[in-house]
Amino acid sequence: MEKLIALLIAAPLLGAAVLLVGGRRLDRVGHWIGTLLSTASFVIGLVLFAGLLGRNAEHRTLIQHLWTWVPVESFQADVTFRLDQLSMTFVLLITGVGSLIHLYSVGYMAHDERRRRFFGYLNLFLAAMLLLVLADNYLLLYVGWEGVGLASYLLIGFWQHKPSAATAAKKAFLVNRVGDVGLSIAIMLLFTTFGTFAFGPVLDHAGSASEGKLTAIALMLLLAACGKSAQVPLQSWLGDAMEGPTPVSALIHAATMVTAGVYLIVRSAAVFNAAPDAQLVVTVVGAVTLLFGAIVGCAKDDIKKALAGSTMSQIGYMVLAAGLGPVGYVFAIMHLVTHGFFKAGLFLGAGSVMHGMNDEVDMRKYGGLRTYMPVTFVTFGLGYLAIIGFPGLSGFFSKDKIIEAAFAKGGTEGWILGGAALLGAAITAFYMTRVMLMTFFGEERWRSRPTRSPEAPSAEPAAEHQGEHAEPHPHESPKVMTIPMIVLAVGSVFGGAFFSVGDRFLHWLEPVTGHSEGDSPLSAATVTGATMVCLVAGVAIAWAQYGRKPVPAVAPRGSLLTRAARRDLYQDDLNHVVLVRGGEHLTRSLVYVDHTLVDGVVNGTAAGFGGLSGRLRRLQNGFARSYAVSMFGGAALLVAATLLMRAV
Amino acid sequence: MSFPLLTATAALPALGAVATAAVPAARRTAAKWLALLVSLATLALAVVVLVRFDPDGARYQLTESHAWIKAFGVRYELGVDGIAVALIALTALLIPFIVLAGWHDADPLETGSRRWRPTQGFFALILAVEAMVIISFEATDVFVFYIFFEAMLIPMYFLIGGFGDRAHEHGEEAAATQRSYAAVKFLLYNLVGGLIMLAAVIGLYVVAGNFSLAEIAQARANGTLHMATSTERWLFLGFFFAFAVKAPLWPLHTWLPNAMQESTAPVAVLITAVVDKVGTFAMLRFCLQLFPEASKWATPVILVLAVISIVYGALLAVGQRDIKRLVAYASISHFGFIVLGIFAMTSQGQSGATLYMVNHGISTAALMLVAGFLISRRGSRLIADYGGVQKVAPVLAGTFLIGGLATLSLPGLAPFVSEFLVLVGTFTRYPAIGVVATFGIVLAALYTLVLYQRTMTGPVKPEVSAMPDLRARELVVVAPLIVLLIFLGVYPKPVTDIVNPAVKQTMSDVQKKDPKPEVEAAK
Amino acid sequence: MNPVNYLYLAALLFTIGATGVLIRRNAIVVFMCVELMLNACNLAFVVFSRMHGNLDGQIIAFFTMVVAAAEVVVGLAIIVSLFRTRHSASVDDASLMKL
Amino acid sequence: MSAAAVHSLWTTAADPISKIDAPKIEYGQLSPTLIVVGAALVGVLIEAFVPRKGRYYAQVFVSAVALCAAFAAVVALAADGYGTTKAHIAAMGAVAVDGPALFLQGTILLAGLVGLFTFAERRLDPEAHGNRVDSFAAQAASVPGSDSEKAAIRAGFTTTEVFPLLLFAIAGMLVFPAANDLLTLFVALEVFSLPLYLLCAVARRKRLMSQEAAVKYFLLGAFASAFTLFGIALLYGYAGSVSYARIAQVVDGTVTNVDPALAGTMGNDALLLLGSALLVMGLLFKVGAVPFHMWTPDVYQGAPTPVTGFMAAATKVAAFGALLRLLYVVLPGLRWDWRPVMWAVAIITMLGGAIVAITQTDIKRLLAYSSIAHAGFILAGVIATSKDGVSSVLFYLAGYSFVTIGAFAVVALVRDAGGEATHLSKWAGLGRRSPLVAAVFAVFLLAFAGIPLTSGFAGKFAVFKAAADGGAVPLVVVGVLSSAIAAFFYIRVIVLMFFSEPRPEGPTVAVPSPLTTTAIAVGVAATLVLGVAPQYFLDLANQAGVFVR
Repeated sequence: MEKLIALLIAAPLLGAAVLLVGGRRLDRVGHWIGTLLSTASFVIGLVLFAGLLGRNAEHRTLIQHLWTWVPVESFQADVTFRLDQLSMTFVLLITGVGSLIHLYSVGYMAHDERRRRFFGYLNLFLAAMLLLVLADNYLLLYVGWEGVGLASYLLIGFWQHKPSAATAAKKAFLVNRVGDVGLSIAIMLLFTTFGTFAFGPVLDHAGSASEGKLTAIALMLLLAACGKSAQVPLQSWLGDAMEGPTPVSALIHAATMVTAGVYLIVRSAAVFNAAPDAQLVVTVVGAVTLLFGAIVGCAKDDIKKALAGSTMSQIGYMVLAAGLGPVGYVFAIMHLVTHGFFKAGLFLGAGSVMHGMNDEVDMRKYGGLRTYMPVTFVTFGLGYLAIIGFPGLSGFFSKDKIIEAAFAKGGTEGWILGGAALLGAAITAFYMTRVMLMTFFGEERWRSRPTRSPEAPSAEPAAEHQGEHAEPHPHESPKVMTIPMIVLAVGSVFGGAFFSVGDRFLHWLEPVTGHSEGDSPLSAATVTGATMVCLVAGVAIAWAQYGRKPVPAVAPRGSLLTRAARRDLYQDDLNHVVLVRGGEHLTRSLVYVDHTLVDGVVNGTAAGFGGLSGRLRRLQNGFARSYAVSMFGGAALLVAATLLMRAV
Repeated sequence: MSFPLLTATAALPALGAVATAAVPAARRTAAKWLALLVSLATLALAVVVLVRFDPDGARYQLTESHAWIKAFGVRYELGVDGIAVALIALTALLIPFIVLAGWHDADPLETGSRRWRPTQGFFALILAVEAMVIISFEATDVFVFYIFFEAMLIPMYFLIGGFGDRAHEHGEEAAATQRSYAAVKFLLYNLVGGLIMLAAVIGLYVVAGNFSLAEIAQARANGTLHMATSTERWLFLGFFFAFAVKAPLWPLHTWLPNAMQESTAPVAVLITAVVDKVGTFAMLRFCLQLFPEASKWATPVILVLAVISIVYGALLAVGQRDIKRLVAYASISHFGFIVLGIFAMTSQGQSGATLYMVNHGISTAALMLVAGFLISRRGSRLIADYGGVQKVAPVLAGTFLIGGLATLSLPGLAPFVSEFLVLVGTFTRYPAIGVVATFGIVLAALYTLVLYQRTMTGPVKPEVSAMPDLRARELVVVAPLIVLLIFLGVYPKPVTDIVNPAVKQTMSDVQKKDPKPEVEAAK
Repeated sequence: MNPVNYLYLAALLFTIGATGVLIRRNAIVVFMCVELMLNACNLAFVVFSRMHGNLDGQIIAFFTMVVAAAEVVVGLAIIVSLFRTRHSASVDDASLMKL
Repeated sequence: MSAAAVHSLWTTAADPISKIDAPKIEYGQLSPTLIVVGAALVGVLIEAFVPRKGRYYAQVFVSAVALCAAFAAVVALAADGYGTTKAHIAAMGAVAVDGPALFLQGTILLAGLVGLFTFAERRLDPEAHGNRVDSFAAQAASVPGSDSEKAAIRAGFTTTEVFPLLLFAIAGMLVFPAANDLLTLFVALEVFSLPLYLLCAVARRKRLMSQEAAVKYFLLGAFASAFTLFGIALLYGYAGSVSYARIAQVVDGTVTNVDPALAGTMGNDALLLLGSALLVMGLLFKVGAVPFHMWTPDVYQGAPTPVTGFMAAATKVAAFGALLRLLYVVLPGLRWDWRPVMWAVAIITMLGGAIVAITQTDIKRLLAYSSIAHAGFILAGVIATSKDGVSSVLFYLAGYSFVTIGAFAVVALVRDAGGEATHLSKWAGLGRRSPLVAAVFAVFLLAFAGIPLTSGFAGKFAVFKAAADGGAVPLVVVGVLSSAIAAFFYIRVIVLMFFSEPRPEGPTVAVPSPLTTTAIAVGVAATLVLGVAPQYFLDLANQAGVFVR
């Protein structure tokens, strides 16, 4: 059965190769090839899943060794795959959601002449992501890690003719590279500590290494996770990444890739367990990010950016959970999966809205759309309820558990973390309600709207087909787009319940991640109650602000916090000043130094000899008698020197 | 007396060069084809060497040894170890692509007499360089190596100074002057390095009485040859200086940007991908073998210089406005990695460095040749003159991107393996330096992506709107390189298997062992 | 009388000749000064020959005279041809080639 | 008076006086010199009796035959073992017949032969009134531009005297390095100097410069030889003899039968040091070492190019030969006195030559300064004071002379309306106009620069190796540095020829006769052979590395 694992990756990889090398002749069928192959991968995933279920818990780890990759003395890296419950979960999420989004894209990208390449990239992403979660050692994981980075770079910048898109893509890649530095240093540390970096031996012997080393490793892994999962301080790229086509945002920047960081931490559980200090840092990062993202999400008028903020915040929850150790690992993953469903659903919904609104993304130009696109409204609504943790829906189960675990951390830490989580829940409720209201309720602000300036950043080529200035005619999206939305909506409604009933998910994952019940100072009931209160509060405030009074078409100046949040709390400006400007100055001055100093020394020497030569040359003045003088003087010197030699 | 395979491998391109130069002026195309065939034949011979070489056999194989200049204690001694084999293969592999890529670079200018034959000269010179590079990889006699190490400069010099990009922003006259400036700079830098090495070579003779690596090693082993510490250090410095100029290592690097900027893309590839490798190779073979103690003594300084090269080169690459200069500074950064790996004195570092030489050769060739195709279309080297190329020439843009990704050593492509090996090898012994070097990968991403963004993306510039995509010949050049990049990225074992034993040998020369891990977790 | 004094004389003559070469412009005079130096050498030879009591020195003196004569022949030929072209025998005028 | 007394008177009168026995001369061993001198005399007779038309051919024929014969004689002597086992001192101690002497004589003869070819070249200049002309004045005596000169040209006169002069010079050079007493040394010096003075004056074009060169060369040469002679006088005064062996003994103090006079002078080191210093200075003047070099550029530039080439090559060979013999045979006992001084001279010569050459604008002057720098390199080998030193210098000289003659032969080819176009700016783009010539010249330049696979490199390596072995490591370092500087200006010329656009009114390259072609070909061949496979010649120089005492 192990033989199948490689096929999981091979299928989409083949798709990518065919579509990218195949050239124009495949333009017709390209998208179907892509969709077919990703679905194939999903089917294989299901087969393997069935296989795993057929075994008992402790024999559910499959290893497939393909070939020796980099053998140098003690440094042995193999191309080996590991399929256990953890990676299986991810495989299903990736291929499942991925296939759905492939399907969705067939409709969404219908008007793009480069659709074939889009699907090529999507397949490439699937392959890389699967490699990431199936790798059996950190170096191979690194390949997948950068692979998804590349795919996301290509897809964010898919509309390369837009400078904003190209820049966003570059930014995403660079910020991720900073994270990658963490990952590669972590791998080096692992190698120097354990003499290997394969999961098996490392995680088995993690305990026996010195805590200092382990903390270092853990922190480096965390840095990597921050890069990939857009956690503070490396979060800045995610907002810009929304320049990519919406299906990309849904698949890569909501459901799968951005959660890779969580995967990394959970996968390295053994290391983190043995490094409590690092774990604390993880929880802090998680807590900070979940508030950060939430706050940003409240202020954005761009629907995708608002959702991006929410993604950041939700991943913050997961990281927080992962940082809590065995208490939280399972719930981190569980929230990850459920989030995969409803956030993907939300993004697809947003895409569908934009599709119907001439790719308008400014929610202030929406309003009252529920009647025009009912399916989108319903699916989006369900996703909304799921994310705010409406009782019974998937978000409710997963998020609630995390908040409990946070309190269970105990001591002041516990209170702080738990409090943050609760507050986050409230804010989530607020901004999601805001999105919901501004989009589907209220008066139809898109009517008789002022002509949009063509160079508005949100311009997408599809818009050109439908006339720039025409008033949009909101309409429901085609089946090929709505079906995936419906499926995801179903997932986000029942997923949580399905997992939680009888702790299915817990038992499934426990053998890999381990699990321990934390002793919470508050009873589960209390926490749930508190969460409900926050939820209601959030919704209420949002209703008060956006439901009752009409939404102004142009954003009001807003409070200080609002303005800060609009500018992503100024962290981008900070980067710009410190890194970009500083870097520019540094390079420019270095270019100068290289030219004047390093090169100057050499040219200077040459010039010096030239000058010396010119001066000496004058001695040769053409007068025989002066030559005679020099000879005479030379003779005198010669004699003098000889006599001197004898003297000394 | 078996067939002198190594001599043949070097002699074939040499004869080819003569033959090509002799082709009459009118028969230009014939000359091109002749050069191409010769380079392919050489590749075939190199493959034979590769096959005949037994990784687990003696240290030096296919050896040849004949008396040459008794008076100087010089013997014509050839032999290859794994490292040499790998690099010979690389050289022989790249030359055909270089020839093919430069197919039209030397079509004659209007000036000059009937007998002026630039085309023949161009390809003859390339083959001459190939011959000399190959033999200096093969030489196991310091003097033989030195001779070709130096003689190599002359054809290179004419290649750089004699042939440049056609169109030039300041007109042909200015181009000519800049070219000759670059050529002279190249020659003087390397000549000074070489002459200082000459002093050291003479010194070595005074100390050792001959130039044979084997004999000297043996003499040291059985104690008949003892080098005073100071002597060894001076000699080491003499050798290292020359190699550091060639490599090039900061702060001796400034000739490279000029040379690569002014010469045509294929020649630029010849410089970085092939000729400069002789420098790093020589550090590994001569500095470490002849002067192990001095090498260890100098290691700290050299490592620092290497790290400076890595960061400095990368930062300057970010600041460049000229595509070729950018690639040049990127190469300086990469050479920093190679030197780092060599002097980290760990098996990962040195295997990585060797692997790096091969991979960097291929990746730079890919990137630079595509850049050359791009430049030949627009007739400008300035990044600012491009924009939105991927819209009009997607294949060109795609290959360019892959070349760039290889340059920033994206995992899955060949350079990643070598770069990571170098970093790990360094980290295990010098963590701090390893960490600093690791940040080089961010800068690498920066300059590559900035280059790609400015040239390939964004709105289409009117000047490039009519730009044709890659032609068949150009695809034939690029495609194999890319395939190779990917293949060696996922399956570098063939190369490492050849290289590792040789590296083990070098490690034992310098009596160094890899550091042990804290926990013995490996199965 | 102590022959050494003649040596001093020879040295003096030689120096005078050398100085003449350095300070005089006219090629002929310069050349004459050279001849003077040669003769100083002759004197030295003869004196040493006397001191050592062997004839080598005196014979050498004759050789020197012959050589000097030969030099005169060649020298005058050259100087005269130069004079005829330039209408001046000044050494300093002949300074076309410099630097 | 008694009969007995008378008888006794008679007997005293009849007392037999001791008769001088004729000197014993080994003509066979002196044959090379004798042949050349004889040929020179024949040449003079030809000038006297052969009608003008035939002279050129007669002279060339005679000279060529003579030189070949002389070379054959040298080879025969060497083969006969006179270079090694049978090496001894001939002609009553006047001339040494040993390895260095024969090697250098061979070199000089070959250089002379090649030089002869360039002398005899008459295709380069356009025909004057239907007669082929060589690079020498129609009538050296006539004033430039005067009617008499025009008439001479119209009549198709040529200065065929150059050939006997050349032979005389060669004869002197043959003796110079072989001379074994100071008198012979001095005579040989003058014998080869005087003809050269004359040869410098007889250029066909640019007569003024040519004459100026002659005057400068002559006056300074005479000045220098006066110093030499004074040095000889002092040495004679010190040792009471002019024979090398004897002086050496006195210097070492190993001399036997010391008479009181000698005892007196022996004590006086001032004589010795002054004498040797002045003598050495005379030789340094001939090799063109700083600060006695200043005649070199002017003379090289002004003299007719064939003469320059021959002079640059052969004079150096001869003078260095003499210098070697002097320092190794006569003054070894003084080593510790002259070595430091020579160090200094070598260093400033290397650096001075190289540095000043950088800014030269005339190709002939450039080569002149490069020859100065090379003199410095050779001195480094001389200083080694070891067998290696000698052989390395011999090898270097052999290689260098052919490169030099070849280079100047090429210079003679590049011409415009005013004769040879020696200004560098006119050489721009030569590589485009006539790649072959430019390539050949480039080879010579690379040899000068000491690039591997050329004779220049082998020679440099040998010399530096010897120097380093002799413990003169700093000298080697300086040498290396100055070769780096020197490389710069050789490269400048190459750049000019190949990388700069040709001038529209640039010079043309004359198509030479087989004579010059041979000269150049020999130069290239020697450069490459000595560079790629120097072993045989190194062995030769090695066997020849011992002076007879």
